[in-house]
Amino acid sequence: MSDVNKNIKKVTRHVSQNEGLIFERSSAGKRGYRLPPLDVPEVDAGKVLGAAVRENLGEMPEVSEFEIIRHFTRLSTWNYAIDLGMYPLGSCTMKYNARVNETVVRLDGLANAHPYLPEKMAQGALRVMHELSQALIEITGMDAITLQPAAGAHGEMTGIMLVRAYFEAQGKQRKKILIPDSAHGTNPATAAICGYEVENLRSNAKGMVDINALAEQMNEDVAALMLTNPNTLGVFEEDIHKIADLMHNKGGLLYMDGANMNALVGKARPGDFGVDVMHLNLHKTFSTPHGGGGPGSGPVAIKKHLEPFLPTPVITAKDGRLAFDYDRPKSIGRVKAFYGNFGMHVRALAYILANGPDGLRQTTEDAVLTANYVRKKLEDVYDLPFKSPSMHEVVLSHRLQAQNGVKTGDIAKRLIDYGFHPYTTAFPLIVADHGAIMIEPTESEPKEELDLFIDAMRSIAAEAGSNPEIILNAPHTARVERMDEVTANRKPILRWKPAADAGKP
Amino acid sequence: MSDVNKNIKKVTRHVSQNEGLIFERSSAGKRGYRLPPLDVPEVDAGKVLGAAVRENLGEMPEVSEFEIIRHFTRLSTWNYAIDLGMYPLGSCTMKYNARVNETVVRLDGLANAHPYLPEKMAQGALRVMHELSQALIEITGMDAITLQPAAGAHGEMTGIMLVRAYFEAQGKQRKKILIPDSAHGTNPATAAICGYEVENLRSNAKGMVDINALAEQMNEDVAALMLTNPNTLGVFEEDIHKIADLMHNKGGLLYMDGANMNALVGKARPGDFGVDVMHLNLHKTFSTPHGGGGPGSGPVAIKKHLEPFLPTPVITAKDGRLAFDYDRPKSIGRVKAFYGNFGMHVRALAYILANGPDGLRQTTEDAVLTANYVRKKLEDVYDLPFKSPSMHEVVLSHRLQAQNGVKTGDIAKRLIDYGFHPYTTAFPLIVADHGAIMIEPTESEPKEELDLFIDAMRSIAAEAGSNPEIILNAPHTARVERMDEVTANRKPILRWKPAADAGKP
Amino acid sequence: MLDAVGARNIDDLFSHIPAEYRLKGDLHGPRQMGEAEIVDYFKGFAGDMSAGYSIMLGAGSYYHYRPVVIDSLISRGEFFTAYTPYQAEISQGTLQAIFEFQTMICELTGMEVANASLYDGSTGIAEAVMMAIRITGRSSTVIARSVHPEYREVLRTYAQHQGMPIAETAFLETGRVDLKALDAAITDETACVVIQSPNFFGTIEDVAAVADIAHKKGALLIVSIAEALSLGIVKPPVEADIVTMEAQSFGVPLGYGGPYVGVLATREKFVRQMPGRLVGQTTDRQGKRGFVLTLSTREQHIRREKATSNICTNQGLVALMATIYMCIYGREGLKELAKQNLSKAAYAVGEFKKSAKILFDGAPRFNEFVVQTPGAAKQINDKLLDQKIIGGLPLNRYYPELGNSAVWCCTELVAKAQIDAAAQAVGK
Amino acid sequence: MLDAVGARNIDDLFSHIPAEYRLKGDLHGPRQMGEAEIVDYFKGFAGDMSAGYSIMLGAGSYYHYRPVVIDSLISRGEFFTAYTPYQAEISQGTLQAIFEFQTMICELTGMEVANASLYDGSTGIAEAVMMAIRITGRSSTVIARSVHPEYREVLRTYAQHQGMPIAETAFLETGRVDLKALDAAITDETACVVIQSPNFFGTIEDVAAVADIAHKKGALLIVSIAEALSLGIVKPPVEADIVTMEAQSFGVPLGYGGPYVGVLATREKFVRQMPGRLVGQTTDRQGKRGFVLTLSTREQHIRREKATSNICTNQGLVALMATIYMCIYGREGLKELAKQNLSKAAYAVGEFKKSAKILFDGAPRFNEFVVQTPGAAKQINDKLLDQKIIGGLPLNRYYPELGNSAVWCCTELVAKAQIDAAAQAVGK
Ligand SMILES: Cc1ncc(COP(=O)(O)O)c(C=O)c1O
Ligand SMILES: Cc1ncc(COP(=O)(O)O)c(C=O)c1O
Repeated sequence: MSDVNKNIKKVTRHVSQNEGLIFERSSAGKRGYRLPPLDVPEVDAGKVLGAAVRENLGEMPEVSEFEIIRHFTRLSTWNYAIDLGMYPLGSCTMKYNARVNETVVRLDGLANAHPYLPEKMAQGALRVMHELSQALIEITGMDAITLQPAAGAHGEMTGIMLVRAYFEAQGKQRKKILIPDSAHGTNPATAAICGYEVENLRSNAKGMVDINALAEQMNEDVAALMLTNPNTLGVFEEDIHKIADLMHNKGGLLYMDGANMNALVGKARPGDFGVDVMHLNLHKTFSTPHGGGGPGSGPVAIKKHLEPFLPTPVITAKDGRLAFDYDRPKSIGRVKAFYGNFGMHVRALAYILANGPDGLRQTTEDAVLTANYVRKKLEDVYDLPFKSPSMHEVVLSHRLQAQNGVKTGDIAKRLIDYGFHPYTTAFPLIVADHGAIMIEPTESEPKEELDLFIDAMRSIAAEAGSNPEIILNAPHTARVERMDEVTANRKPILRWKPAADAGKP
Repeated sequence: MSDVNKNIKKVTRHVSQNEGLIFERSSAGKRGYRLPPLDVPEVDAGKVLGAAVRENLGEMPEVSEFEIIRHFTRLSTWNYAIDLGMYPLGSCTMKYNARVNETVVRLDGLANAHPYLPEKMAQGALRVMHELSQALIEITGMDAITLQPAAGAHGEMTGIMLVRAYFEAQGKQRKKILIPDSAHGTNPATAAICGYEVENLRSNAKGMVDINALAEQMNEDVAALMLTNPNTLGVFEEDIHKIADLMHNKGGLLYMDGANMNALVGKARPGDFGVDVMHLNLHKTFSTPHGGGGPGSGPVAIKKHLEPFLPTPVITAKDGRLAFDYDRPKSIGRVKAFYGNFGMHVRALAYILANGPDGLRQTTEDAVLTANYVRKKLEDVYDLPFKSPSMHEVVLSHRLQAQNGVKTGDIAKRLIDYGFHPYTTAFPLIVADHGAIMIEPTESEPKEELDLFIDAMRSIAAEAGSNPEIILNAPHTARVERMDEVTANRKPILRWKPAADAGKP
Repeated sequence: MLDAVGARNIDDLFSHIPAEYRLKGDLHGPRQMGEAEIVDYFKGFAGDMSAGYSIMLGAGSYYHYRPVVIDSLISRGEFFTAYTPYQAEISQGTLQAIFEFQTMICELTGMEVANASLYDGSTGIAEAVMMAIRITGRSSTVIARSVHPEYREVLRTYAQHQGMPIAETAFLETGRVDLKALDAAITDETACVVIQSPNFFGTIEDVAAVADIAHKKGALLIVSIAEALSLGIVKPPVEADIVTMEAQSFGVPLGYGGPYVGVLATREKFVRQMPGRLVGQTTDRQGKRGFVLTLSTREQHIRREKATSNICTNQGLVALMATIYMCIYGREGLKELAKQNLSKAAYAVGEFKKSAKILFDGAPRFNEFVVQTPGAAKQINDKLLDQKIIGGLPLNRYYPELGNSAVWCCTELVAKAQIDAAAQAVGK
Repeated sequence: MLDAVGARNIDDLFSHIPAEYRLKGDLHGPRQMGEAEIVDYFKGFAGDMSAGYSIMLGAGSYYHYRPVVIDSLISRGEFFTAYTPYQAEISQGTLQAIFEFQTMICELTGMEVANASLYDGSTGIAEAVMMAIRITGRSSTVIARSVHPEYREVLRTYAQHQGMPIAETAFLETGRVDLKALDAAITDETACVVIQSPNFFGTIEDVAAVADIAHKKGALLIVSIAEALSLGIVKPPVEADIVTMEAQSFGVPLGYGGPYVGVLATREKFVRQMPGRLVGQTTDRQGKRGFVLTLSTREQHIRREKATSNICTNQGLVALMATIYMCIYGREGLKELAKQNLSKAAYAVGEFKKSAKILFDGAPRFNEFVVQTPGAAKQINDKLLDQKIIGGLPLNRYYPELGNSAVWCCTELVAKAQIDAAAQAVGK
């Protein structure tokens, strides 16, 4: 073991508390709450509810407040997080989540605002949404925006529905959406949900849209192209101009997946290069925390010609006061109750203010610089399947290591031993043999951390030659080893049961 | 290694981030702050300050906000804490620190109150101190109190100064303070600071004050006896009545060190059994957090005859409003600027309200029960030097294990491998061979955690016979091994220096 | 680093972006602010909101007390700065917490499996309907008009382009679904029936009866729950095939409407048709218990256009809030708290009756009720603002047929004094 | 557990407490409150305080902006629920942070060693004086009257029973120590001279000159600093033998006067006479760098009555706040921030001069200044309250000879508008 770890500079093993399931701590009579006395007569639930009354809450736990603190504190220590170290998940933009954002979002007036407050009581919240909308419109170069979608995929759906509505309004719906083979899975899934056929568009050798293929495939049946730019290889589509023209000339629309906006903010604007509709991920580019799987926020920005179709309500300013406009006959309707993930709007606006115009540009420049630095330092030991210039992320492949049976997923597990969260594995799919090693450092990483990461990746590359076994059996230093996912899939255990053997760790 | 740990149920090893000193992260140009623009003309510091102007700040670090978050987050993960597990430090009362206390103390009005606010603007803060004072007076059964002392030792000093002032006022100062050999080091140190000679009072076979010795040693030269009750063995001084009489008959006073009040709150009151003056540790009995070494708060409660001497200012209520009374000619004066550690007063009051009278009693009962449970489960494998009934803590000794060369300090280190913070070692000193194993579970520990602790202690006792080496070389699972304290003492390195070899971990 | 990458200046790295698309100047917008300024800026916004008012609004967003431990725990960087737990070995904390969440949701809803979360209660219905369509191979939906109006709008938005016809059925005097009308509305093309209980009026539906009707015609029953706390005292919809719930009541701030957390729970046999993430228990190579994301072949990153849903990022941290909340109150507390809500609303109904008309008084309700007043609800609310009370939601926009009525809510945070004051006001 | 310990009921475990001392009934006092009630209870108190006012009070407690990361970091249970780091192997986090604190304090004060903290700035002087007495073997102290009045009171309290005579020396028109008087006051029994800089009037003392005089007579110089931020722009008192400082300005809330954090720094040669805890760097058995509490033979738990001090629990978590604060602002930020304070005060002095008299105008100052007014300071302050301004501290209680005067403070948080408003008011 110790020699398995001799090259590891970044981490050391330390005691980590074990902890069972909360249900295994539960016992009758423990309580983590204390209610104030009731100031009205207590009713007899049986009388009030009759047959609808509930007698007991089954296996819900009974634990003390202190046990809850311990339980979740211990659990938390089993997680890796940005706060602990570099989190180079490509396409996820794991940047620093500023604490001031967490402070302002918890201000009483914002945190405890009911969505149905009379508008005159909600001006503060409306202002937040209005200011954020203005800022995002400026950053994207688009004409209008909706903050309603709850995440990127939700934004995609909203955007594609706007596309549909646009063609409906013209009285001639189209059948297909073109999607490059490098696209994220949410793109085709979204197109399908919106009732479109998905047609695959193959990338060229440079990892970019193949203009000729596009020219062939584009016709009056195609509603839109869903393009990610920079694409999932971190490569800017240099023919973006031709792409937009090809689409527009045939009456089609250009949708842009804005997941990679961290490469463009303050440097280039989709609205300027022909995009008709796009979504943003506030939980990526605009630093709202990922929270172990959300919440996110996926605003959709559009050009004028799509504005009539925006989801309701839309914020409008009349005589100095902001208000919601519900009267939009051509709207696609709501995509979510209320107004979107407002808490994320507050955080994103705080991020934008903390940076300012120059700070936003600087951020993008640093993000692109760190990615290129990592590329430069690794391209001699890892295969670079597409040589086009990288922007905010670099996609390598496991081709060289695979010769020793070491795959991208194995290298990822070994990175854990080296004290890092792995990069994104096996995506994008256009990298041969599902061998993608997709690295996005973000602007947040200091050089010291990048150098440790580079050192770890190079060291693993060396191990792939000298001792592949170490890698194939990794991780060795975490509190658990590789999980049996096959059984998990074959015989799913999706909830705790009192009968079930607890098998405490 | 792994077999060294085969009996360990509580913890597993896990990756833990390394981190150098903040100075080693520093580089010119990085910044963790951003100031608003100045709204008045900027002055030329050289002009304003002349010779007094400072040119540079030497080795002060330059780091980004994100690096600061990472630095201290990583450091924090190297600590053990109550939130992670049982912290059975005897005499320290490591109980749950309720989160609601942290919430209320941060309320804007309290957190940002300047100590020199006009009294009419400070009524809220005065109310907090007043309510807490009333509650503590009721709990101790004393007549008056000062919240000014910053910690237990500071309270001791304040209390002994009150004793001095009392005798001064009588025009006949006394020379000595009697202190049992079981007392905490702060007791004699305090007496000395207050200009008293310390006379040692030996304990009897039961670990209690030897009444006869006291009778012999008590005379008109003795100002007071500094008694801890229950004493540092966790034993209630059953002759407390006689002790008080012996002191009072000779005109002396009885001082009580209230560090162990967690054994008495709601069950017995020092004011009822003859104590004239005592201190409390809000950071023990009343759950204010220890914070890795403070801040604390050490209020001093007294009987009427000492009231004139209380430190200034004293809170008084005149016509419904609270005010500070500075005009107290006999006062010993201030022991601290302002009014004490107000933030701890807020937390302690919140604790008292969260419990209420019955909750406070329950707490004491549970604290005594857990200690006795641990005692019962360990007394067959560890020597119990004093057989008297235990209250909130139990003091064992290493006598049996020492036969194999295993001392209390070694067992403590081995407990770390078992996932616990050690008990208090080698205190009180009256346990032979500095062999004390002083365990205070507190009311906060659930039975499951106690059983794991008992299991660990028993397992270590077994190892002491079977494999003392494991214990003598412990800990094995922490990120660092035993430290070279000798060199640390002989050639102290008390600050980082740029020259100094960093020797990064 | 510039040298290392062999760039003369930073713009070299952007040179492959066609020149005409490279921004020349700065973006327009507010200058960079210092932290102190940012805090003041938002305090300015927060200042002119309803802090300190007592809130008698519900309608899908409920003002319950949030124990402080929730924020102290979710504020640990290990939770809130982690990504979706793709790498199990260093994500066991999040994974175990989700597994506990799934378990508790099952216990509360009476279902067999629950997912790791959906965006919210409104999109939850849409996902449930699409799931029902996949399961039954039928295409149409019957939804009760007593389901939250915005939830129905969202369903319509999702459905419009997928050839999923939607019919709405009426409610009775009692506020409950009109069973006859429902029965008539269901055809052999009906994939599912959707109701909400407690419904938008606060009325608790007769789920069993609805289930019978739906099942007799081979349709699935989807029950939506907007006020999760009701499950502390109201019988769970065990007769449903899919339960979709908005869990905001479980420790999630009102936050002007989001982020909240949707959940979808169903029967084991439908698990492979579920949308969203699922965490499963398994063991590592040493046989040690652990947790992983599982059954991901349902999801978009594997199945692409054939996925059960396009959802990817969901509401992880909000689900954690709810998990902690459910642990704090637990088996006894949820019941006790729900009972306090029940009592507050019952008391309020009694008081409001003295000066106004209570609609739908024929069936049991939880903590909401509909009040019909002589004057317009909006005017009443305006008057109440002076007393720092936020009145009920006027229903005229959604249910013009109900005249001057509004749906009111009394949680444990509404004090008797405010109820009395409001009861006074509605009469005038 | 009762059975396990062989007790019939809980009272068995208290039976050895003499019956007459066992409480029969409940303690008197407020009933147990629910969490929501506790929060409301304290909100009630917090409500009638000065939230939202601009504070122009200093005098030993300074209202500076607190970056939010401080609280998010110290709120980690690993820091705030840990005890004093006695067990180094599982306390490296706290130990390394203290080592960094000691280093930064040395850098800022110009001293060679600093301890892990003392209670506060006031008790720091008392500890420093006792230390000087141990070092010099002399018994008396000369302290400047321009030292914070409460600090002097505390010194008197500590000194009264230890035969430590204390003499006070006057200040000049400039606000600085009267060097002649000082020289005269020092005898060959004088262990130390104590000054504060910036002093209670905000005036920066000529430390070097005072040091010369003290040292010539074999006395040590103790310099107390109440406004730590001044070190960002004011020369450190390198000529001192002991520096004792209140570090509240470094990210510690005003908190109505505490908890704050005192520090004591001195020359290497005096280290074994220092009070309080010290953290030292060392290595573990593998040669890996680590940190431990060291030189503890000075302390009470070993030395008992011969200890250098009785201090045990000190201000750990507050020292951590200060450490984080010093990292955030660092080398450049402390200077920039100090300069903003300097500029605010300079501007204020200019404005106040227009309508009132500025005392001690002859020597440099940092962010405080003394204003003498026609009317009583208290009345002026009362008037300012209407404008939500808390005026300067009236000096009549401490320095009657200064007439209607008050010491004002302008930190970076006092806006120009408030300065102008106050300047207006003082004239009236
Ligand atoms: C390129 C791309 N598109 C879309 C998405 C989906 O965004 P979300 O997870 O917010 O739904 C992602 C997220 O990983 C992505 O990387
Ligand atoms: C018995 C006893 N007395 C006094 C003290 C000193 O209290 P403090 O550390 O708050 O100064 C302690 C603290 O450990 C103690 O245990």
